[in-house]
Amino acid sequence: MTQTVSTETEMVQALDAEGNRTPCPEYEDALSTLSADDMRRMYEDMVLLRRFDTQATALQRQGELGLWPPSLGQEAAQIGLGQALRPQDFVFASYREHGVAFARGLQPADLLGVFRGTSHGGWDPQKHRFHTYAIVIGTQTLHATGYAMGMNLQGRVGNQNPERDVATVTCFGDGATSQGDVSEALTFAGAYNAPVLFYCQNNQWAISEPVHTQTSADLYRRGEGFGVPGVRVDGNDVLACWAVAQQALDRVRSAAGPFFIEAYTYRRGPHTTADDPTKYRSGAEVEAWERRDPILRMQRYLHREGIIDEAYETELEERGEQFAAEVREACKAMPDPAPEEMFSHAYREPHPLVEEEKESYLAYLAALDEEADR
Amino acid sequence: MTQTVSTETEMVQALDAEGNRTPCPEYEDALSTLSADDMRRMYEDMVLLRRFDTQATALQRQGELGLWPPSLGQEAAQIGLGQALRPQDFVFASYREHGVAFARGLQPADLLGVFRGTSHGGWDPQKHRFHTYAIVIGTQTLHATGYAMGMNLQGRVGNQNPERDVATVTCFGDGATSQGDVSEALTFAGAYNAPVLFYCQNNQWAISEPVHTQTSADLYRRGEGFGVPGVRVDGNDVLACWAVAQQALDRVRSAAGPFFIEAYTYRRGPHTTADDPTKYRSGAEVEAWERRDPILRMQRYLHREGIIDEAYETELEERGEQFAAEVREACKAMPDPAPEEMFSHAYREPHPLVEEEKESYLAYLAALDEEADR
Amino acid sequence: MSAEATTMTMAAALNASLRASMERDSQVLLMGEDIGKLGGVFRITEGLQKDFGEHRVIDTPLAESGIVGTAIGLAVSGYRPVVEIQFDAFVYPAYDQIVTQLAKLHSRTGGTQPLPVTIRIPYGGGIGSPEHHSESPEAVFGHHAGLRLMTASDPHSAYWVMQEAIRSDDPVIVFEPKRRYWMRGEVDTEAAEPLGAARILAEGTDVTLVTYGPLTPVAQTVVTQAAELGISVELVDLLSLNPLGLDLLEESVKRTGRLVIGHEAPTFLGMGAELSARMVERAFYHLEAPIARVGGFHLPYPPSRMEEHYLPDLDRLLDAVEDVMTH
Amino acid sequence: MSAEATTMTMAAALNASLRASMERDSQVLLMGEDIGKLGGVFRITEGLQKDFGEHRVIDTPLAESGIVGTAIGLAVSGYRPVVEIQFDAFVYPAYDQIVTQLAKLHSRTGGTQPLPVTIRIPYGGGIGSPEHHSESPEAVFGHHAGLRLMTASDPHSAYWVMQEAIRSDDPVIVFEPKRRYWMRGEVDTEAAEPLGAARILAEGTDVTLVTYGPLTPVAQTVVTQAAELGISVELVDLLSLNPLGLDLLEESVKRTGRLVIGHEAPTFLGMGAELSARMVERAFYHLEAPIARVGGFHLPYPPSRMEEHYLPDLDRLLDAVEDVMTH
Ligand SMILES: Cc1ncc(C[n+]2csc(CCOP(=O)(O)OP(=O)(O)O)c2C)c(N)n1
Ligand SMILES: Cc1ncc(C[n+]2csc(CCOP(=O)(O)OP(=O)(O)O)c2C)c(N)n1
Ligand SMILES: [Mg+2]
Ligand SMILES: [Mg+2]
Repeated sequence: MTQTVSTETEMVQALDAEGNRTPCPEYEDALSTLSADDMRRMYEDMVLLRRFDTQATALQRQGELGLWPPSLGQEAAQIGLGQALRPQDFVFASYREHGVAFARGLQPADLLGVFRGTSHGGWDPQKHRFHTYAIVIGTQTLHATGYAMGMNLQGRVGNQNPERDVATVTCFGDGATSQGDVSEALTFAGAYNAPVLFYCQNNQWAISEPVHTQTSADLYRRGEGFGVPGVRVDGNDVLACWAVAQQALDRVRSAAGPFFIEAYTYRRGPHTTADDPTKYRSGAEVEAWERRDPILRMQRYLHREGIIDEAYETELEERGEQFAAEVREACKAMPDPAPEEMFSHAYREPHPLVEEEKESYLAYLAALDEEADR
Repeated sequence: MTQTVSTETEMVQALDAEGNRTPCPEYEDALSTLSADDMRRMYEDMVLLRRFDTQATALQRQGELGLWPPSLGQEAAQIGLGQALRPQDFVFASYREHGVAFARGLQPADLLGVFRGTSHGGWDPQKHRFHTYAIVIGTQTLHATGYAMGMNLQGRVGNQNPERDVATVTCFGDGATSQGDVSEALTFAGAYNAPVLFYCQNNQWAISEPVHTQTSADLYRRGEGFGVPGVRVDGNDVLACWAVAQQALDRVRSAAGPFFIEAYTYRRGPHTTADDPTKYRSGAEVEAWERRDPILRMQRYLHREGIIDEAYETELEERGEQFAAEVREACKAMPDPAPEEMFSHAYREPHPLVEEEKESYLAYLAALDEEADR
Repeated sequence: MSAEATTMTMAAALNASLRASMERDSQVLLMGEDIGKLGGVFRITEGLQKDFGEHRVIDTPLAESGIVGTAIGLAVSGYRPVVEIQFDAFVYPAYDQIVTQLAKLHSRTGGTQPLPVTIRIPYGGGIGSPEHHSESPEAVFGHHAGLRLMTASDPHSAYWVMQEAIRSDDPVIVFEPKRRYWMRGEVDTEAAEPLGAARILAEGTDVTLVTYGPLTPVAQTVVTQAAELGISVELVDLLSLNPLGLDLLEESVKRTGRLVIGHEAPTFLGMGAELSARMVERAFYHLEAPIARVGGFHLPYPPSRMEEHYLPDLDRLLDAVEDVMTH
Repeated sequence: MSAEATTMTMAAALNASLRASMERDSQVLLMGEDIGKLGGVFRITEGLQKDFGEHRVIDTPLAESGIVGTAIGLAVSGYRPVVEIQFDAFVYPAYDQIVTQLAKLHSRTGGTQPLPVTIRIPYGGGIGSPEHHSESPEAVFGHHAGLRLMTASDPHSAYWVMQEAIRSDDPVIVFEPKRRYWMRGEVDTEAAEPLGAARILAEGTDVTLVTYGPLTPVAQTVVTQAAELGISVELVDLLSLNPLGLDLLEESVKRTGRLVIGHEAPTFLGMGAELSARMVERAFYHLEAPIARVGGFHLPYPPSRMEEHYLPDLDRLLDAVEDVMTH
C-alpha cells in the first residue's frame, strides 16, 4: 500500500492533526496577522464548502446532475488559497476547485450548471477574475502563465502596491503535472519571470492512479529545473495553506518571479460520482486520511482558542442547512437551455454556416412541432 | 551579450582549452582504460566528421543539397558519445547528429539523402540501432523512452552483462528542452525507471534564440524534478564527453534508472545553410568558442603525449580529402527517386485509395509522355 | 453464426477481443490511463491486469503525447501496443505524435520499420457527459495518410474490428462508439468471414443510407420506419473509415440512385463530405437527387442538456431520407 | 487601385500589414520562435522588434502548445496576440490548445470572453524543404468550430487578410502560402472595399475552377492555357476557408455547370470534399458533369525531389478542366 501520510515532517505545517498549533518558522509573522475573525471565516468557509459538496453529490445521485467531482478532504487547500487571494488576482483552475471558486464570488449555480449539463461554464472570467473550469488536464496552466506575462507587460506587478499588483494563480492536480502543457507553463513562467503561482493540490490520486504512477520525485521540486522554486505545505492545514499561499502571492506580486506550491492533501471521495474508488484503494488508507480531516483539525484549534463555541457551531450548522436548501433549489430551478442557445457563441462575429444551420434546425423543430400538433 | 563561456568551472572536464589534461575526479578510472588507439580514433573521427560537414555544406552551396545543418563545433560531444556506445545500444536522435550517426555505421549517403530531398530517412533503424533523424523537435525523446521501457520489460538491462544489457539514448538540443514532449519523456522515464540516457547538446542556440530564451535554469538539472539526475560536461572536450557518457551508459545498462547529460558546447556554423547567424550573434562570441575548438584541444593533447605526429596528421588529412571526394561522389550519384516510390510505404498493407491514386497518376504520366513524344 | 456465438455487450466483446489478442500474441500489451486496477473508466480492460500482470496492462502517467510516443518506442522494440485514450477529445495532446510520427515512421524508414500500434478511442456523444467527452474526431485523423481508422456498430463487429486492428502491421485507430458499450448482441468469436470495410445491413431499392459507429443502430430503425412510409432503404454500415469501403457503397448508390450520409461528427469537413465527393466522382450519372448529409452542427459539442438537439437522430435521418425521395 | 498602391512581395505586404496593425493598436503583439532579431525564418517580422521593442515582438521558447496557450492568457489579459508558427507541420504540438481551448473558450464563457488571437502559419510545398515543412493542414482545423481560417493568393490579398484577421474578435488562423512569399504584386494599403470570402479572378462560362492560396497563381495560368484550347474558365479564389464563400461559388457553378476544385492538401478529407458536397447540395440540378478534385495524394508529403509529382500543377489542373468538359 502507498504510504501517503508519511512525509508530514517535510511539509510546512501550523496545526498538527490534533489541532495543536505547531511552530511554523518562516510563516509566524504572517500567521500573527490573522485575527480570530479571519480564522473563523476560514473554518466557516470550509464547513460550508463541505456542505455544498455533500449536497451536490446528493443532487447527482438524484439525477439532477450528470456528474459531480467532490472536493471532500481538500477544503483546507482550497479555502487557504482562496482567502489569501486579493480582489485583483486572477485564477485559472480545473474542475474540482469549488472552494477557490466560492472565494472568487462564484455562485453555486455557476458550478452546478457545468455538471448538470446546462453550460460548459458560462460565467464571465473577468467579472470574478476566475476563469472557467478547465477539463482538459493542464491546459489552464498555460493560460495563467500567459495572463501573468500580460501583467508583467502592463506593469501590474512589482509596484510595492498590494492593492494593485496582480498575482495570477493556476490550480491543478498531481496527475496534471505529467502533462506537457504544465511543463511548458513552467518553462514560459521561468523564462519570462512571469508572476504566476503554480498551486498543485497533490490529493494522491489521479482517478485510479496513485501519485507514484506519475513520478518518483517530489512534486514541489518539479519547478526547480525550470527556474520555479517551490515548497510543500500540509494541504489539510488551513492555516499553513493560507500562510504559504499568502507569502507566495506576495512574492509573485512583487515581481520576484513564479513560484510552485504543492499542497499535500487527499481526495477522500471518488474521483467523480461515476468513479468506484474501492476498485483501487484501501479503506484503511481513506481512514488514515479521515483522521487528518482539515475541518476537524481547525475546529479543535478554534475551540481550544475559544474562538468558536457550541452555540456558534449550532448556528453554523443551521446556516449550512439553509445554504444546502438554496443549492438544491438553485439547481432544480436551472432550466434546460433552449436549442437556439447552442448556436449563440461559437463565434463572436456572424458566421454564415452557423446561421444557416441554426435557421434550418429551428425551422425543422417548428415543423416537427406542427406535425405533433396535428 | 550572453556570457556562454563562463560556466566552465561547473562542468566535468578532462582537457582544458589548451589541451592540458586536468584532474577529472569521478572519471579517472574510466579515463585510465583508454588506450592511445582509442584516443587517436576519437581524434580521427572528429577530424573526419568535420571534413564531412564542410563537404556537405559545400554541396549545399553547389545546389546538390536543399539544406544542411552543420555539426561544426559539436564534434567532441557527438564523437565522445558515439564511441561510448556499445553495439547493442539504440539511439534516437535529431537532425544534427552526424557524428553519432557515423558511429552507428550510417553512410554519408544516408544522411545526405535527407537533405538532398531523395528520402526522409530511409535506413533501417534496427540494422544500425539508430533511428531516423527526427525533425519535429523533441518527439524522439519519447520514442527512446518507450524503447527503453521495452528493454526493461524484456529483461535487457541489469544483467551485469555489458555485452547484452542495452542502453537507449536520445539526443536533442537546448531548444528542445522546452517542448512538452521532452518533459513527458522525463516523466515516463522517471516513473518507469526506464534505462534511457537523455543526451542534450546545449550548443547555446536554437536557431536565433540563445538558451536563456528557453530557460533561466541550468539544463543539466532539468531532469531532477522528474527523478532523472544529471550532470554537465564540457561538450568541447572529447575525453570528458566520452567518460561521462560511458559511465552514464553503464549506469543505465545496470538498471539504475534514467540519466541526463548536458554537453555544454557551441554551434559554430549557421543553424542550417539557410540561416544567417550574423543577424543575431556577435563575431566575438563565435571567436571565443573557436578558441575552445574540440579538435584543436585534442590535437594538442595527443601531440604532447606523442600519440600523433606530423606524419600522421598528413596522412589523416589525405584520408579526409579522400573521404570528402567519396562524399561528393556519393551525393551526386544519388538519383531522383521515381514517382512510383512515393506511393510505396505510406502503408505496409494494401490500401485501395493509395493504389487507385498510384495507378491513375502513373497512367497520367504515361499519357503526358506520349503527348510529348508526338 | 457458429456454435461459438454468445450474447454479450459491446464492452464485453471488446474485453474478450483484447483478451484473445493477448493470449494469442505475447507481444500485445495495453497502455493507458486507469486501465489497470480500475479496468478503464468504461471497464473495457476489466480483469486484464489481474490476469496478464502489470507488465502487459500498464497504467501510464497522465500524458497522451507521452503515451503514444512511448507506444511508438515500444513498437520499435518489438511490441504491439494497444493504447487507450480515455475520451475522444483527450486525444488532441497526442495529435502531433500520431500524425507526424506514428503515421509517418513506416514511410520515413523506407518501409523497414512496422508500427503495429492500435489506439482505442471511445468516441461520440449521447451519454450526458461534460465538455470534451462526446466528440467524434475521426475526420481530422483521416486526412493524414499512414493511419487506418476503424469503428464498429455492434458487439460482433467490435470484437472483429479489434482483432483486425491489433493484427495489422499498420497503425490503426479504433473509434469505439461509447454510447453503444452497453448494447447487447450475438458475438461469434470463431467467425471465419472477415467483415470487410463496409457491409450492407439492410437491402433496399429506393435510397442508400450510409452510417457508422454509434449512429448505425439508429439507422436500423430508420430502415423500419421508412418502410412503413413505403420507402425502401438500403443501409450501408462502414467498419473502416480509412480506407473507405467505396466499392460497395458505389454499387449500392448505383442501384438506388439516392444517398443519405449520417454521422455524429460535424458535417463541415466531416467524413460525409468525402463520401459525397467520392460518390459524385464515381456515380454522378446514377444520382437522381442531391446527396444529403446529416451530421453535427458547426458548433462546439454542446452541454449535455442540449445534445439531443445536436446529435443526428431518428427524426433527422428519416427527414433526410424522405427529403431525397421527394426530389 | 488607389494612389497608395505600390509593388511589393507578399512577404513585404505581410510585414507592412503587421506593422500597420501594431501602429494602429497598441494591444497587438507578436509572438513566436525566432521572430525577433532574426525577423522569422521567412523574415515576415523583419525589423519589427527593432521598431516596437522586445515587449511587443516576443521571441518565445521552442514550444508551440506553450506559445498558443500563453497567447490565450495574453488575450484574456487584454492583448491581441499574433502568433507565428514556424512551419505548417509544427503547429501540431499546439493542436490541443487550438481546438479545445482557443476555438472553444468564447463559447465556454457564454460569449463573455473574446479571444482575438491570430495564428500565422506558412503553409504548402514547392520550396524544396525537408519533411514537415511543406504541409497544408487547413482541413484539420476547419472541422472544429470556433476558428476562422483565411489565406491569400497575392500580396494585396495577403495585406488585407492579415488586417481582417487581426481586427477580428474571433480567433483566426491565417495560412500564408510560403512559396508565394517572394511573389510581387500591387498592394493598395488604402483600399476601401473588403475583399470578401471569395472572389472571381477571371470570368468564364464553361467551367468554374476554384483554388486558394499557393495554387491560385497556377490556376491563373490554367485560365490562359484553357482559353487557347477554347475553354472559358471562371476562376474563383477563396480568401476565407472558414467560413467558405459558398454563395459566390454557387452562383458561378450555376452559371458554368461544371466545377474543378484544386488545392495542395491531400484530396482525401480535404477542403475540396466539403466544397464538392456543398455544391452538390446547392447546385445539383445545374451540374453537367461530375465535380473534379485535384489535390495532394493520400501520402505523407514526399521528399522534395518528388514533390513536383505530389503537388497539383498546371498540367494536372488543365487535365481536370479538359476532363470535365468532355463529360
Ligand atoms: C488531457 C486529459 N486526459 C485525460 C483526462 C481524463 N481525466 C479527467 S480527471 C483525470 C485525473 C486528474 O488527476 P489530477 O490532475 O490529480 O486531478 P484530481 O482529479 O485529482 O483533482 C483524468 C485522467 C482529461 N480530463 N484530460
Ligand atoms: C516542433 C518544432 N517546432 C519548430 C521547429 C523548427 N526548428 C527546427 S530546429 C529549431 C531549433 C532547435 O534548437 P535546438 O533544440 O537547440 O537544436 P539545435 O538546432 O541547436 O541542434 C527549430 C525551432 C521544429 N523543427 N519542430
Ligand atoms: Mg489528484
Ligand atoms: Mg541548440
